[in-house]
Amino acid sequence: MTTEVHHAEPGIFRKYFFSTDHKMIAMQYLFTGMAMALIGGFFAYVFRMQLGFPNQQVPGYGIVTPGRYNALVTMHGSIMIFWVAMPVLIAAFGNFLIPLMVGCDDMAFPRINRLSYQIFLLSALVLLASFLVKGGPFGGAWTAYPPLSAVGAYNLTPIGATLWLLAVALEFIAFLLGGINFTVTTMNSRAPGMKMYDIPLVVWMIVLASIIFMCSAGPLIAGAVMLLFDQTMSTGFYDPTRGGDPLLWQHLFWFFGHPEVYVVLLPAMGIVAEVVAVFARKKVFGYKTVLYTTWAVGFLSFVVWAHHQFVAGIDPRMANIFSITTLLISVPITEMVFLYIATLYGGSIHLDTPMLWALAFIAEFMIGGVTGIFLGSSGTDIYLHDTYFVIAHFHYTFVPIAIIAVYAGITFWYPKMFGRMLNETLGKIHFWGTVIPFNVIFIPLFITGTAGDQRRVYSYAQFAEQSRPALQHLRTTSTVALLVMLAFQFVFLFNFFRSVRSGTSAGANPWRSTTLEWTVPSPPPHGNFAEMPTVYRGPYEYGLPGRADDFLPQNVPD
Amino acid sequence: MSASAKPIANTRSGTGIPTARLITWWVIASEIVIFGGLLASYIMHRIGHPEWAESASHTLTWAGALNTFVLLTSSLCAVLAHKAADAHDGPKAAKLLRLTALGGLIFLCIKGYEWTLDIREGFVLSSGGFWSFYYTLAGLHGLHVLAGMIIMLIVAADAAKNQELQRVECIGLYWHFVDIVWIFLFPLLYIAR
Amino acid sequence: MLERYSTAASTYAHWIDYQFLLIAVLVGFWLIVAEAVMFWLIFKFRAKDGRPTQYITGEEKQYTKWITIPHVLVILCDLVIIVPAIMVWYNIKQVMPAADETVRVIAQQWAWSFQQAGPDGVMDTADDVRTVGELHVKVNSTYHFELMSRDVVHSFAIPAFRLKQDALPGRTITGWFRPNRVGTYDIQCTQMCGLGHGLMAGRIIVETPQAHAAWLMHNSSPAVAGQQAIPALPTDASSTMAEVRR
Amino acid sequence: MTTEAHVQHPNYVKIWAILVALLIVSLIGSMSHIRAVLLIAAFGVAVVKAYLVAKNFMHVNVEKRWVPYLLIVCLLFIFIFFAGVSPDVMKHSGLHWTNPSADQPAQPGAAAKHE
Repeated sequence: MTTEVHHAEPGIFRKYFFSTDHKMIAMQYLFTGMAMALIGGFFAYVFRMQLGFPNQQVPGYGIVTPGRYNALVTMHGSIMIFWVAMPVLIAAFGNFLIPLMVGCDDMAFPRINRLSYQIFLLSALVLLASFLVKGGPFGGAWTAYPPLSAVGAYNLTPIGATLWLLAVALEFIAFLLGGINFTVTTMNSRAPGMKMYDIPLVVWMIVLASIIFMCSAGPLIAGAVMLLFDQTMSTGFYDPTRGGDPLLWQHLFWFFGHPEVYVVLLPAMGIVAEVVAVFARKKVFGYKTVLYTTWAVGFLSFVVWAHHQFVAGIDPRMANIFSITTLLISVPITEMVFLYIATLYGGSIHLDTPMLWALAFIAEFMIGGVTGIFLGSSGTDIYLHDTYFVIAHFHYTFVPIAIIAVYAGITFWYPKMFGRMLNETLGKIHFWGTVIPFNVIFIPLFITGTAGDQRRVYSYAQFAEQSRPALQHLRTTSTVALLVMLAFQFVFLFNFFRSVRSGTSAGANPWRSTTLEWTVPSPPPHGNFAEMPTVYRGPYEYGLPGRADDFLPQNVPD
Repeated sequence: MSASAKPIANTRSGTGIPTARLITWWVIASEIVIFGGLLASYIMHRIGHPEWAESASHTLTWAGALNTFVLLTSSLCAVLAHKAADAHDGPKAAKLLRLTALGGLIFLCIKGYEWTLDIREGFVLSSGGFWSFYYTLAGLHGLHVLAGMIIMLIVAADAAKNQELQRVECIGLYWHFVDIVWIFLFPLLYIAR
Repeated sequence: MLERYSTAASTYAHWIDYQFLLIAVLVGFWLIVAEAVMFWLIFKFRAKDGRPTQYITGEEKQYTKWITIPHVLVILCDLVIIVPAIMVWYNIKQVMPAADETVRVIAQQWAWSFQQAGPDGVMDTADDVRTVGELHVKVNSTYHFELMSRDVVHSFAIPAFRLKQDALPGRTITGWFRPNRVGTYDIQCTQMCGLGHGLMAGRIIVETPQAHAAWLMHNSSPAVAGQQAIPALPTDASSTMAEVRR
Repeated sequence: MTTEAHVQHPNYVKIWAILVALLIVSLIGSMSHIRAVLLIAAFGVAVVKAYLVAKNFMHVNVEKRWVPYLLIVCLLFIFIFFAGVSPDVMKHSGLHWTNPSADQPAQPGAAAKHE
């Protein structure tokens, strides 16, 4: 029997570093992700300071030279996507939630699960190592277009470029292993009685995200091998003078890069669905429709990639096709957001911190969504491509995804993770201190973008039109707002670590929720369930008419 | 390793497919896109560069053909091992798996010999587009053969003790996939002119 | 709308500005509606004692129509957006109006160099005018540009013209613009191209035909052309480079 | 948990023999100098061989329906990729762009400038 092997209490080292328990691995991913987020946030601070207050000593860093600036923006992008959004949204929440929510004791393949984290940790270390090598870290933007990324003579960071590529490749392998494990667990290891449409949305979305990642990352892994050979073995895969083609990498990259957006979006959408349902005490409006739209988004995300390349030298006729598919993908996404808003109708909404985050996600993500239309329609993209408008747009999608939804998830499942409640007051302070400055950071950037500020430029001194004082004021505003936002994150960290010890004890089901993870003690023991649950109904049975209690857990017989 | 350490999650089968085989299918699916991406890149370059046919004519077709034969035969051993495993005859399955691994070894030896000849003629990874793809594709495939052999020997060791017999089929599936990849690499790299 | 933030100095700048305005109006409307509905619902259905939540699965007709109808309208707006979007793209990137002049644009780390026909009006002759970081063009005449790159991917962008096109090594990409406003405007590189990406600035000077003719005359004499032979880096950039590398 | 024989095992040696025969066919075909014959011998035969291996050795025919569909969808994505990329990479000129360097003979020496 399973519990037998777990009884022997392992030593600290085995317990915290070589555990195969999905909850421990989830914590490892979560804390690694948070650590990387601090690094990525620090980089944002440094280069925003350079943009807000050009060519001055940045406290805690020093002068930002062009080379360092390029490295900072490159690393900020890579870290925030690959080492923060992915590990926290997919790996941390996936590992913690999937076995608990589908009602089994662990992942189907715990040792593969542990391996995936260890490879991920290695990838993070390889990336950080590139800060110590000669020439410094890679500075060719997170898209790493060759020949710049392929030829040391061009990027001047030959070792850093190779390390960056290795780190990304390792990270992909880690998430392939993890994602396949999630998929198999959800497909095969569900509690008896849990049918396809009884699976909570967040599990659905994490699994679909893993599958999308699996299908889109493959070609880029192949492309990474080719780029690695270009860098180290002087092959010519991307060298136009030797039968190669630099555009091939751009296609390989964006064929992965666009689905990647949905890889991180879907788990966030799932988290928000759970939180909204619980705090509106409402069934998610049109559970099945949400799923169908998700599948549609998943498939369409594979046919839009070249809208990142409208002016990149692709044949202009292709742009029309990709412009249409891009507008097409806005259809299911709109539907999904509408359904989330409709879920609020007829509920009784409790504005606890998790709910605030979830609602903020919807409100802010809509802005990110509609600004995407400007870039998806090829005509206007000619002007807006690679300007700060793009930056503002995708931060209005990625910050809600990787910051706001993650906070919704953490504040919501924190009681389950650590058995104690977070402090509500501090939580609300942190919420307003994050969401308001976030808008003040990026709304000015929409304007500088429409005014023609191009990306990845360390100083606009060279550009007469861009160095107008009016624009510089906007940049400074944005920088100051960033400082405020970063400052408020320490409120969260304080709240987080203080409550682990001194928070009020949570009990099994503090939010009076229906899904299976709330039927076990907090934090859940090894093997999760004392006896394995059976599922009798869907995940969102709130406000059932004619019942004393306003919620009916999945595992309670009628 | 012992079966008792398995979580309940591993023993359930919501889809009717055992977890081991299910994960194998997903691994194969993810491999399809990896090889697919590389092959697609190669094919579109190859069609765009008819002059690569000249380089292609230097490849040793007989070696490729021999390797195809070796892999097909090893695939036969793998599937016979699966049959034996279904009959709960662990030792026989193990013997056949070791034969399969031997096939992989022969494949790699032939490839090594072939590459030595190529390199002697001065065709290396960096001597032109075709050769870059030639070595990259065959190399990636060779790595899969190597990995398959190692896993296969581990599985065989268990199977000999009549343990984890379900793994025999899974490693077989993977091996057949590697075989299929080669079935396409052979005409693409050796025959097409 | 865009013109409030960035001057429009080419014929197709206005097409893009109108497209931008159209999208802004449509999506702006829907954004406001959606946000308003959401916040109204949050307020209307805030938790009150003694008010039970309604049990709605989201499959009932009378509720789903409130999703379906606006959603159909959104799709219509998508169509209203996509058609002109493609027309604008088509007219800028696919159609090529006949050229009055041709200019060759060569990108390299980290400078723009330009080659245009001298007074004889023929490219690749002794009197061609080669300039670095500065492109002189005639107002109200259609220019074709041949864009190429010496090393890495660059992007040739003139915000005032609403012009942007990546330069790929190995490829020659042709495009066009028709300046309709005298003045001096920025040329940017908008594709990360290495250490000096932030310094890869150029200027485009739109002049009256007379001024342009005079400029051509003055610069096409071989001596001057010799002086202006392309240096590895523009001086301002190279000096900064040196200080950066230190 | 063993895989209780979920398949009727066909005569594998026979299938193997067919595969080897097909291999020989493709080799003979490869001698031909008619391009069409060559390509059919090369790729037509390869497809048949792959089908035989998948059907008889991997038993996709008796596997759950969605498994072959999953594999086909993965292939479909690759075809989408090919369709989207080949207009730029496979062709060396298009609307308002040319790729002259791709048509020139490759310069092996070009590696030198990379060092």
